[in-house]
Amino acid sequence: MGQQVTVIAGNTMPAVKLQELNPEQVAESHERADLARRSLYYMALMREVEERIERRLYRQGKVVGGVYVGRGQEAIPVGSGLAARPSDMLFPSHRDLALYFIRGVAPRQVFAQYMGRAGGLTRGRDGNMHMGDLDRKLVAIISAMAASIPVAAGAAMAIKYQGRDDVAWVWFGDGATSRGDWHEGINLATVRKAPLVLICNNNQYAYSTPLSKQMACRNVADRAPGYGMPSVIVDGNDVLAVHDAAVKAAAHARAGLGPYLIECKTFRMTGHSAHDPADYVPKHLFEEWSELCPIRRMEKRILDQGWGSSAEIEEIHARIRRETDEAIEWAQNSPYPDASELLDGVYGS
Amino acid sequence: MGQQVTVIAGNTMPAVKLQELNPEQVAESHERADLARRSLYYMALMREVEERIERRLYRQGKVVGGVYVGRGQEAIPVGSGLAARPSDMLFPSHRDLALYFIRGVAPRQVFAQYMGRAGGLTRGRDGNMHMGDLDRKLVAIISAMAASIPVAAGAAMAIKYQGRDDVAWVWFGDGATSRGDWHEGINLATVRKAPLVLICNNNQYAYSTPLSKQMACRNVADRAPGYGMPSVIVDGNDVLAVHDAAVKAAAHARAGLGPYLIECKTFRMTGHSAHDPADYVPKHLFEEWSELCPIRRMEKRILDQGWGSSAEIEEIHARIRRETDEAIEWAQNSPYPDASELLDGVYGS
Amino acid sequence: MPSTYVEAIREGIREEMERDANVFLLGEDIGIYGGAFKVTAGMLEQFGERRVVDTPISESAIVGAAIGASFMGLRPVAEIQFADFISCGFDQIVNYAAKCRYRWNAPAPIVVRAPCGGGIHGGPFHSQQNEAWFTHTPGLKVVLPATARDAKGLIKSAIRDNDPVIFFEHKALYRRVKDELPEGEYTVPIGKANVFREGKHISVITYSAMVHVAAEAAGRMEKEGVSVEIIDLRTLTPLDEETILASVRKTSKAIVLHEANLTGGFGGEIAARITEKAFEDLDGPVLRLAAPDTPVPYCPPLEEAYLPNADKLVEKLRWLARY
Amino acid sequence: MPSTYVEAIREGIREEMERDANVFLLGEDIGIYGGAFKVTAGMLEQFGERRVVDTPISESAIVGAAIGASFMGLRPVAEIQFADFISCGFDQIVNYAAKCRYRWNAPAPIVVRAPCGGGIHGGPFHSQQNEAWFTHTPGLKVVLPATARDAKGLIKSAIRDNDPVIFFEHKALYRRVKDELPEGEYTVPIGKANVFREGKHISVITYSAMVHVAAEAAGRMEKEGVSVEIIDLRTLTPLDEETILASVRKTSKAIVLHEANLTGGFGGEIAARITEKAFEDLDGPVLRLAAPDTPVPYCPPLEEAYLPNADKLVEKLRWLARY
Ligand SMILES: Cc1ncc(C[n+]2csc(CCOP(=O)(O)OP(=O)(O)O)c2C)c(N)n1
Ligand SMILES: Cc1ncc(C[n+]2csc(CCOP(=O)(O)OP(=O)(O)O)c2C)c(N)n1
Ligand SMILES: [Mg+2]
Ligand SMILES: [Mg+2]
Repeated sequence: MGQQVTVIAGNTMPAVKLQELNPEQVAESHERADLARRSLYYMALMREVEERIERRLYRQGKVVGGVYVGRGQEAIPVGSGLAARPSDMLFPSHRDLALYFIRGVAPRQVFAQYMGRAGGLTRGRDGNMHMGDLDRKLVAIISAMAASIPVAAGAAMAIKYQGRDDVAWVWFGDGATSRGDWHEGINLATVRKAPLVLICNNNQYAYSTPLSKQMACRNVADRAPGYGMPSVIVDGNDVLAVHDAAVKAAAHARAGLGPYLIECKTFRMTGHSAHDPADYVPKHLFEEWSELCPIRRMEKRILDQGWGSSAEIEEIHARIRRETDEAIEWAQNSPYPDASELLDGVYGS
Repeated sequence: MGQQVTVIAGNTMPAVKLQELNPEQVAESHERADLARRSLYYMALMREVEERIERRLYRQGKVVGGVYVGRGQEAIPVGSGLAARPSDMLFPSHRDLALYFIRGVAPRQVFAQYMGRAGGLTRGRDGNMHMGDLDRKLVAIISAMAASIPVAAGAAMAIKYQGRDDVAWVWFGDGATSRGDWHEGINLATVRKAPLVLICNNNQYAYSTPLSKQMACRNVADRAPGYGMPSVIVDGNDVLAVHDAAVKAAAHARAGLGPYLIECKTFRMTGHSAHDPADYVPKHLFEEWSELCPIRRMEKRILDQGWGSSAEIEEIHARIRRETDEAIEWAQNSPYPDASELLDGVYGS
Repeated sequence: MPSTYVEAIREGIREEMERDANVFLLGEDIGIYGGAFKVTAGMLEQFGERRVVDTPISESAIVGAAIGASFMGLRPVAEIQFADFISCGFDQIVNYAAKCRYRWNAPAPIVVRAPCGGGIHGGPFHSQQNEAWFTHTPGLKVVLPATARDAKGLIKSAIRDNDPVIFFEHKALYRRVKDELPEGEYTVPIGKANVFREGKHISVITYSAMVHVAAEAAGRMEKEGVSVEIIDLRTLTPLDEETILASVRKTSKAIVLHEANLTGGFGGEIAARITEKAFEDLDGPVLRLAAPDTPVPYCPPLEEAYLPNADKLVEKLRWLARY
Repeated sequence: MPSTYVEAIREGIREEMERDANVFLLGEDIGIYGGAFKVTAGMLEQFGERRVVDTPISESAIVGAAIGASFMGLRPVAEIQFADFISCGFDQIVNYAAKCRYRWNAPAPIVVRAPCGGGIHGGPFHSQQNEAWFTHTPGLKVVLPATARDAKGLIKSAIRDNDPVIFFEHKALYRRVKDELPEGEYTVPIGKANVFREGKHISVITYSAMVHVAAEAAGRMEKEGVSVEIIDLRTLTPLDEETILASVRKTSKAIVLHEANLTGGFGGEIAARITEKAFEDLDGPVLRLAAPDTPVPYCPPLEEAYLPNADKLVEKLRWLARY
């Protein structure tokens, strides 16, 4: 029945010992090396862009509203995003910035978005991670947690309706799992056997609320059998582990077998948003998890496996810094939209 | 952890072979005999009252609105209702009429309710099973399926707040499990370890929708582990089996161990409501399940076990017919509420 | 042969499904059962399970899935079994569907059909007329046909519309009103009111089932020498202010009539607009007739007392005529 | 020392919790974090986990559980983290809480607190002013304090009230407005408007943050010789019609002002009532000033263009003064 919960990398809750993947999953192919370097690039780009937003632009008062970053969680959008096809439909959540870069959104558009400029993806109408682009098959979240899940279920149903073998991917946090929409959307998708891949970033907090106050089960994946769907628990700070799980999940969905849940164990290495000092998080958790930084782990692995040199890695970071500098420059020069646009586009006709 | 799904009476979906309970559960005590006779009385009373409503009053045009009955499912409210304490809070669903009788509501109030009379529990303001009485700790449903579950969760939280060892009981159908409220309410109750007993009447249809279009898991109970709560699957047409499961569930909740789910496998021996001929249900299912009529099974058991004689059983039915005749008479003489009451009681002050 | 309101809607949906392979239906019990009110009867047989999707009891997922499918180029028509349950899918409608075009230029061309209204002894949860929640939400179009002819023409327009349309079908009209439908293809535009009856002395601005109440009252007033004009709004948002104001400028007196309860109902919006924009033309206060501010009661004497009807309207018309 | 609006609410809640052991709080992040806006800061420390309950992200369950607890004799005060998410618990509010007293005489004395309003660059989902959905629902009381003094007095009344109260706290006021609070115990009654400023020529009827916009505009108009009276409604349902009508009868001109978008907003209700009941007293049309019919935009120039402000009000006041 495929309803078993497969645990790839141990149970990481609340604090974890992570193990490396098994050897065949890290076969040293050229493809693998390439994937590794691309993963590193996107993770580091996400980190850098978010650092600039949260620790510079926000503190300089240049960001219009709130800031939510995915520090420490970059492996999740990157590993899964690189497993998606361009024709797949993506429904990111608010800590999945890398998905936008993978889909070709430029960092400058993101900076402009945060600063409310006309050059942002929502042209100043909405803020921060509330951005989408239908041409790139990137769907903007609304604030209400888990609201994307029924919508993604509908996209997956449409894919099936159209007889294509694409997949709809939806990302969400541990807290989002408590919402009615989470349940309704997954239930509908599983009943319809729609090609939906569900990716939970279980970062063990929802704002100030720890998992123990969010759910009475041990793992989000424990819910999968209740929907007759398979699931996997994966080390969310290991980008290749996430990637491999995502490839498997997508293959399942594309084969017409219905939804598949991936639970990525990770940790939010920041406050809920830029204004939150996260005093409620025991310090040792930050320390333990900082050892598991997905970027540093990937770098080490690249070196260990001979997938790249220190110089190549340094060049990746240097390139990102250049790109980011330019992007901020561009975004700061992007004008605000004109007030005369206020009334446009509420309706199409 | 108590998260195992215990199956008491086999998997009854879609069509089942039911086995008798094990011998110790049917120990021939006086108590047991008494329970059996009371169960028969309430099941037969529910059957009779609903027969009158659906097959006579409704067809005579005397019922104001729709009619939903629990024909064939009487063992569920009766078995569980007799396991509840008077100080427990009950949240019946729309096929659980017997709970009202167990709590002392008179059949005449129910007839008056269906006929929209002042003598009904809602004084003509709401119809059919939308009735409650706080003094009797009976809470009225609203129409939206599963809306009672968060409310019952809150009642259970209040019981805990008040330091009492009562239980809140909530009943619902298989279709209701698809609603967001079902999920949110159960999740909250389990996180709070609130004394809540959840009773699903899995009658395998929701209006015209069969289970296969409602959920992708095999049993409603398969969802319990996802909430870290124990569950049991029980032959819903065996009133003593339901009762025993309910006693166990309530003990769990009263002991401070949190919610407990009972899935009662049963079948809706009628259309969704009185106007629905249920053409969409394969005929053979009605035939198979009519063999499992909970009332006839209880009668046979009473005779087999020597818990009562045919004459005693006949007297139960005769008494019910008398009570029912009188009740209808009374209800028909109950006036409609006066139109001048229309505006009363929207607010308390 | 005249078609009933329910037949007209069914015909409209069927024609659109035949015309456009992207149109599909989803909702509870709409397949083999044909829907609680049989609006979709026969659709499963004609279009198959792929295009007629029975869903679990999940209003939020129904609306959400419709939105998601619309992003993929489909044209979903979702049925909410009773308008009363639309509150279970509320967030998806008012926050997701209504705002995605404005926020990031992502149209959500969905239709949410919802059987609404009282007069069928449905009680508090099967009788609601709750359009006012949606008329306050920019980005939604809110349509409530009163006649079979309009019902067909408007459901077709709704399906073709590029914005989310909340389509309220009045349950009491399904089998009570009939029209000879035009031969062949026709649509009725969203956003255009209809002068249902011309008159000279008082304008009654209304919509949905109350159009017929207004017609009855107008007939009675005619005998008293008072000529009543009836504006059937058909669409509440976007509102056809022009037709309303033109009528009121002509008659100089207006009553707004709706079945929903008074306070916070859409009648306030209409009355306010008339007063603001036709103040100089008014020869009397703009009156409103609506249900009182209570839930919809169940039993006949209470429900009758609750619902606006011709008697109550005649009373207001007389008062205003004398003003 | 003056108290801010947020302190005043906190004080009010604290006093009620000290007074009545049945009062408890539930919501997301209200415990150790003290709530997204720190309204409940210190409550966990003072009252413990039993009475300050952090919930999962489940607005429907938060409201539902509050109702259930209220049936048991408790007095739940639920926090919805932003009013924008109240739509996720909509059915429990409008169908369960609002109707249970009427239907079967089961009061649901809950308070649902919701931080609302714009002006904080929150964008479409952290700025909504969505009271109008609830004012249309009989059985709910809808309260929106504008001052610290009222905020404290009204939250206390809300907690003591025997009906469900939706209590909208304006986020932009939390730390911007202050009052010297009365010594000792006091409450402010639900259902009573306040003449915030007396005036002779034009009545501005408003509530929540817009009261302060009105005050600014009134100050400016004074210099132009126009005396503006400001009615702060404080409660929308039940509405204090008397105070509104008394003011309009005195001034003979009225503007209704609210932050929510215009169409279907509560302003229509007020304008309609004035026109119907004080028609003869009016020397000009009742105007409305409200946000335009769009979602609340994010960036400063758009949000400024969106929100009603003193400039826009002054313009309308001048026009009406000249009328
Ligand atoms: C329905 C709803 N309620 C409340 C909020 C406020 N809120 C924003 S993010 C958040 C926590 C989300 O936690 P989780 O889903 O675990 O995602 P994370 O931020 O940890 O990635 C909350 C409560 C919201 N956005 N939506
Ligand atoms: C939210 C909601 N949507 C739709 C309905 C209409 N409806 C009433 S009963 C019902 C089927 C319920 O099925 P189930 O929960 O299995 O209970 P059963 O009637 O089988 O006992 C439906 C769809 C409803 N009452 N509430
Ligand atoms: Mg989280
Ligand atoms: Mg069922």
